[in-house]
Amino acid sequence: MYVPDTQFECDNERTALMTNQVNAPRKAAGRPAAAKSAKARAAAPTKRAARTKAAKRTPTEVAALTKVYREMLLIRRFEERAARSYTQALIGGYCHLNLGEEAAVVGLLSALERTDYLFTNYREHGYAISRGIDPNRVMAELYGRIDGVSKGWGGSMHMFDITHRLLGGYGIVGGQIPLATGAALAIDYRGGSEVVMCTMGDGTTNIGAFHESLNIAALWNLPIVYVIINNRLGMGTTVEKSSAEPELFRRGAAYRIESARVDGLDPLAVAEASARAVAVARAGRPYLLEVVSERLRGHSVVDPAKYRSEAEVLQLREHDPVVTFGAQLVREGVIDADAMAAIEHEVTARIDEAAAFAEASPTPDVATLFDYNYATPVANDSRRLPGQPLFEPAPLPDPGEDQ
Amino acid sequence: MYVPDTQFECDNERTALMTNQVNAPRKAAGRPAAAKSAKARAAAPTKRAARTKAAKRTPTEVAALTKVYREMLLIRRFEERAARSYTQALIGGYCHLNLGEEAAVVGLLSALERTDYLFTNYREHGYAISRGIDPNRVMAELYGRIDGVSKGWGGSMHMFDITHRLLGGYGIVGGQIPLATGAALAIDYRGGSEVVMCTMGDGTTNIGAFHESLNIAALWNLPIVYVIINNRLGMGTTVEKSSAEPELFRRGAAYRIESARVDGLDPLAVAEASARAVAVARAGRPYLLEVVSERLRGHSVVDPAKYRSEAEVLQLREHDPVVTFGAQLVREGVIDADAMAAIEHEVTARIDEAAAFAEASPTPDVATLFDYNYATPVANDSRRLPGQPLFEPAPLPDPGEDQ
Amino acid sequence: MTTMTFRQALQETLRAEMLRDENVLLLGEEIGVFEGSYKITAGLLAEFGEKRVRDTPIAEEGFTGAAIGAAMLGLRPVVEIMTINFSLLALDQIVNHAAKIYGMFGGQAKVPIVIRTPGGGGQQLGATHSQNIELYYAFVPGLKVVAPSTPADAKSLLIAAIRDDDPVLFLENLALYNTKGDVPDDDTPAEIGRAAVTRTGRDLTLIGYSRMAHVAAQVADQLAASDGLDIEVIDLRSLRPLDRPTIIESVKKTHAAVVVEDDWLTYGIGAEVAATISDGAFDYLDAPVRRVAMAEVPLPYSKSLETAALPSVDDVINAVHQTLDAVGRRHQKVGHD
Amino acid sequence: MTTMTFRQALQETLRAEMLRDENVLLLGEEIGVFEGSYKITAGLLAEFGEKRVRDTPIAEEGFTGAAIGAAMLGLRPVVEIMTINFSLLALDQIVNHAAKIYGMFGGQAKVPIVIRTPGGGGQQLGATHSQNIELYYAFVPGLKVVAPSTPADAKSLLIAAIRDDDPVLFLENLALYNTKGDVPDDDTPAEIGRAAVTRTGRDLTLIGYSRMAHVAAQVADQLAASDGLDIEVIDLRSLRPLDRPTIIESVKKTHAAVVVEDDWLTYGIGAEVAATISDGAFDYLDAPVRRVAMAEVPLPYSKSLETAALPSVDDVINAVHQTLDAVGRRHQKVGHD
Ligand SMILES: Cc1ncc(C[n+]2csc(CCOP(=O)(O)OP(=O)(O)O)c2C)c(N)n1
Ligand SMILES: Cc1ncc(C[n+]2csc(CCOP(=O)(O)OP(=O)(O)O)c2C)c(N)n1
Ligand SMILES: [Mg+2]
Ligand SMILES: [Mg+2]
Repeated sequence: MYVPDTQFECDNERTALMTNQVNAPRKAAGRPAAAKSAKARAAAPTKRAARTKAAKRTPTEVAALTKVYREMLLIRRFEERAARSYTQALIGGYCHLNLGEEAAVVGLLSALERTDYLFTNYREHGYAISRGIDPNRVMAELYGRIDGVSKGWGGSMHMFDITHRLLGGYGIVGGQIPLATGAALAIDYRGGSEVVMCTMGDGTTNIGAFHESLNIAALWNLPIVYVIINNRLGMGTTVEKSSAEPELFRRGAAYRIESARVDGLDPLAVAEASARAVAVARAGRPYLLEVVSERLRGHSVVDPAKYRSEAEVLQLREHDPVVTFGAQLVREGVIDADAMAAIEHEVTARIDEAAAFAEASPTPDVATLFDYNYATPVANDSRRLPGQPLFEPAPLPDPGEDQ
Repeated sequence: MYVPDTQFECDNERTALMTNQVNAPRKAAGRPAAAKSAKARAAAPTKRAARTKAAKRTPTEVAALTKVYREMLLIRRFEERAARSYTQALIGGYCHLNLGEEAAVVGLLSALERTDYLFTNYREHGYAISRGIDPNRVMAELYGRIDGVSKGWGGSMHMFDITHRLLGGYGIVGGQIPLATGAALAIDYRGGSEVVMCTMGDGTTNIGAFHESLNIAALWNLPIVYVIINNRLGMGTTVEKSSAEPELFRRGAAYRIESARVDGLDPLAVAEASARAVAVARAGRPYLLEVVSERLRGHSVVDPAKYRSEAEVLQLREHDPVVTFGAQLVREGVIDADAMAAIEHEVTARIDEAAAFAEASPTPDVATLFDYNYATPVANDSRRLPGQPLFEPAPLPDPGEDQ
Repeated sequence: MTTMTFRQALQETLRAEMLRDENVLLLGEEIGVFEGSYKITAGLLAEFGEKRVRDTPIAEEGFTGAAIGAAMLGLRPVVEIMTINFSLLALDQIVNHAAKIYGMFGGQAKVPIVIRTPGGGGQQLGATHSQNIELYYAFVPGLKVVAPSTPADAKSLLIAAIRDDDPVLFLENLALYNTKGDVPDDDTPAEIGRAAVTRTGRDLTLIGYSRMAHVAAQVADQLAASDGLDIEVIDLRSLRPLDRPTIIESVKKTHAAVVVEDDWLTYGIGAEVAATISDGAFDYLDAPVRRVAMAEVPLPYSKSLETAALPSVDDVINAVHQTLDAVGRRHQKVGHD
Repeated sequence: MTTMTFRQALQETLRAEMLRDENVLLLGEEIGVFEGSYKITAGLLAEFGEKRVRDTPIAEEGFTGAAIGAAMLGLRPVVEIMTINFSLLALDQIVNHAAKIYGMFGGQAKVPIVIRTPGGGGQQLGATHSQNIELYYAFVPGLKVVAPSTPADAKSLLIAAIRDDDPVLFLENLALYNTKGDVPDDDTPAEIGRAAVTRTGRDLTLIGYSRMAHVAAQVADQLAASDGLDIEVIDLRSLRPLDRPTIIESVKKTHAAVVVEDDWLTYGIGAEVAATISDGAFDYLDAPVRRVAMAEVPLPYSKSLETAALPSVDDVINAVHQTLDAVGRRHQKVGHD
């Protein structure tokens, strides 16, 4: 999402994120002693207080807020449609959804310029859409069609769009982190002013690539924002069971990287935290931002998430960022019920169009199988289908000849 | 080294090591703001003040202190001899020495019981000796002979002795860390009271295995002491150039692992810090101990270390732990000049014996090449020398037969 | 004998071995609370508790290495690496450590670890999740690599692997988990290092392993029905050691061979099999050994491309026909028979 | 032409390419202040500064991955991985990422990275430091793998690799750095994917690469002198793509082949070469293709064992003799000639 110059109005509560300043003594109060056993959210900033005074919004503000909501809803409906198409076997492979992370996605990307770069993990449909890529092409990728962002080669986990500077979409946990770090190195090498944003899940902070990359970025002062989407689960494993320091943003300290944690259910809080992180990166220092978020469904479409307690599942409803933010906008008088309905209608139509587009898009031709073997053509490249022999059967040699 | 029950007398200064208590607010004063650019040693505890009052030592104390010195000297002379044998081509491969780390080695191992386990990197001759392995067998390993600790299969980088519970000697940077963590898991699994000590260099803290392992050990409360021998160099790279948090012990915080830094030139300070670390591990929690040390020569025997400034090299003389500790003992009246000479003489003889033993030990017979293919014999195992064909040439079949 | 799925055979064998030997423990991502990404470990956390069924952080190198270290102290860890693609992250621990420790230290410490991991392809998982890279393990002295294709072999080879004192890479396959077969009730271990002749025949030897052993069997059945061909099928079962004698004996009888693999052709597992045959049965072979393998591309997500890139039953049938044609032409020319 | 060592050829080529194209930068452990573990990058930090010659932390996965990411944005990083043994730690980034990015994303981003790394064996470095695992790269579509054996090829292939838009694994060898040869003064890149016939002959084709290309050449010379044999020698130079036509053409002429490799025999590089020959030159081959390779053990430190485990000139000579004997016996029997 590219937010216009307008700044969101800023409530004080929203800025109450937890930060970890580098070289500043850590406030003991900032870290609840019981955090290791308690839910990670316990350490999250308090929710914004309900807006009481009915301050008048400018039309620009209204437009910006509406845009945020619309974009969140677009991701929501897109993902729901993807889930449906998946169960209809129109989509194959694994399919990981951003349901529950809409505020995080939209808030994060609001701080990026068009020229900045984005690397994500395999849970990236929402990022692709929020980055401005046509939902038709995102859906077509899920359907494995030639109009897909990755031309049908990548699928759900591997979306890429060079013009929108979404540099993937990576299926290997943590694989994107060194790559993103390298992109930041390239920017720094050329003296560019772009930044890189690299998102990952909470479970991903325990893999070696995280450690190696953050250390390198800090040593070399690279312009990169590492974002942890802490949805408190890696598949079925809680953050407390996978990270010995479950307040993940604190891990920045091991590299003297400035870091903060923000409530990922509030798109405006995320937008602000993201803007701050991006500013640090643009000034040439890495930043680690933890966004405490929700995963409303299973790990992927096929996961019934039986390991979640009923109480937990019930609680999820309260933590639905789309519903919460929509209700807030209505309550605060930013959008009225009619406008909400209109957005709903428009978004649903947009998603229907995307699905129709995807279904109409041709499947890749087998003749194109070897089109991307190499960027620089090379002698003796293998372009053989499984049925083809290595050597075409030749006429037998004359036994007398040359033996 | 197995120190008898006697405790060393404890100067106050010696306990002034820098610690990082878990869940305790970090003292801002403990961390110099300029540390990133300054030499890492700047953050090390001050040296012990010279002992002024001539307190009378008990004979047991004198014996213990003498044993420490003797052991440090034994390592020193062993390594010097190894260097000489290497230049005489009696030793092959790479040869990394503990010169400058004698106090660290002896101090660290003093806290271990015979039943505890030790994992190290490739710079482990001194550890093998201090662990109580016959120097003859350590030297024989360097010479690649059958009486070597690893029967000539491992060489300088891969020493192993199951009876002394030295579980290697590993040449891949960081490779020992997950293994040691697993050994601690096995102890915990069986409810044993042993602990594991795992040493590594400063440069090694930047590799993924360090991160993954410490996280696992902390999550599972494993009885392990991770030791960083911070000699301020990984080959030619300074700790400041390789670690974004050059106060390496602080990295424990990313896993809520208790940690400390100690002056590695003082064997008694190290012994005490090691005892404390081992106690924590024995109580079932991992510990991270950083020992600030010196590397008196090049990275390995063949490295002239041209990248070191003259001033730096000059300064090294003051940081020679063997000389310093020996002088201290003389100054404090623990050992007199005659006794020093006697120790020198005895140690030199011991090393001469080791070299003679190694040279006399037979080289492994080629017939033993396949002796360690598998622990459980298996059908169709390959036991073929490079010159042997896969199939012995068979008589040609009769063309008429079965065709 | 009981009929069960490949998944059940694995699950029940893990359970039985855990009951038999308390040194057996399981480690891996999502094997406990989640019951395994592919549900192989379903119910085991509930039965054995967290001590013996350990959910690990996402840290393939860390937890695989930890399992190796635990094995050095006498435990018998069975590690699940969720798919073989992720095992690249643990390769240093497996190849530079597990495979070396016994020999490099002069036989002082054994490493009785089993690493279970499925390969795949054909599930539309895209290039990073569809590789068959068992070659990386089969190549390494010090490791043993087994690749069962039936529930019965899954059981007997898993028993053998767990009781073996060496590191064993136990190759599974996503597409086999739901396949069914008869499984003996007793717990006799299979012999690692032995291939199985799963169908005898005289016309040609068809060689596969894991999922491709099924493709081979299917082709043999189909060609018997359609063309009256009598094809011998070998299921390699063990990739390291490779059972050369069984392969050679078969080809000495049939004089022709086709190898089916779903890894990439060049330098794939089939290269060794073909080289072995061409060497050991040189004078018996009437046509070149044909390999049917995956097209040499990162496997695309799109179904049409993915299908085209993977070896199919039809591809193998064609290869068999072409090989027998070549035999025929050669016999005509040389005038044998 | 200038005579120089392999090391010099590499150093001068790196320097020249850095001067030519400012997108070329070097990354690796100890390549700057230390001037390279094997001194390949000597002087380059002093000349080009820290921006272009980057000492990295010990983090093979991190810095290799970073180089790949930088390449995606158009830089042309040349990474040094100190020895190929440590490259296992970066394998996920190379195989699951560098090799996939171009294809998996439908050709949207190129990855013009070069990974230089030496193999070895014979330096008494022990099992963890003596592996020849180029197979791990040669097997992977999306990568290119070159393995020069002479200073001239080192230069022309390094130029080609740096200017190529795909990820190239550039295999060096510890034992070759001090070898000397004539190097052309111009900067013509070699063609990746082409083997070289470095000696023509009619009696047998001897095939090697990297260090083993030298062993092959030495054997050919020696056998010419001692037995008057006329051996053709092929230096593969490129392991991926593999130049099958050149190999086949040669064997069609010589009717016999021996492959020399210093990786392990089973599933090694030679397996593909042997399988290729046995297939493509089936009707021309008068004896099985013989492979001379490393014994299948973790390479021991001790000199006596290490020497025994590595292929020697004498091993190759014996293999050639035995192969020609087999040809002779077969000719006698079948009555050709
Ligand atoms: C290296 C690797 N190991 C394991 C997996 C399988 N896997 C896919 S997603 C996932 C969980 C990741 O959790 P988290 O980082 O919290 O991200 P989330 O899915 O919650 O967005 C795992 C284990 C993988 N893809 N790559
Ligand atoms: C994975 C890996 N990368 C690189 C190397 C080469 N190497 C050997 S020692 C070393 C430096 C290690 O430095 P440090 O951890 O500080 O230990 P020290 O040598 O100072 O004791 C390097 C880079 C290796 N052996 N393994
Ligand atoms: Mg998560
Ligand atoms: Mg060091």
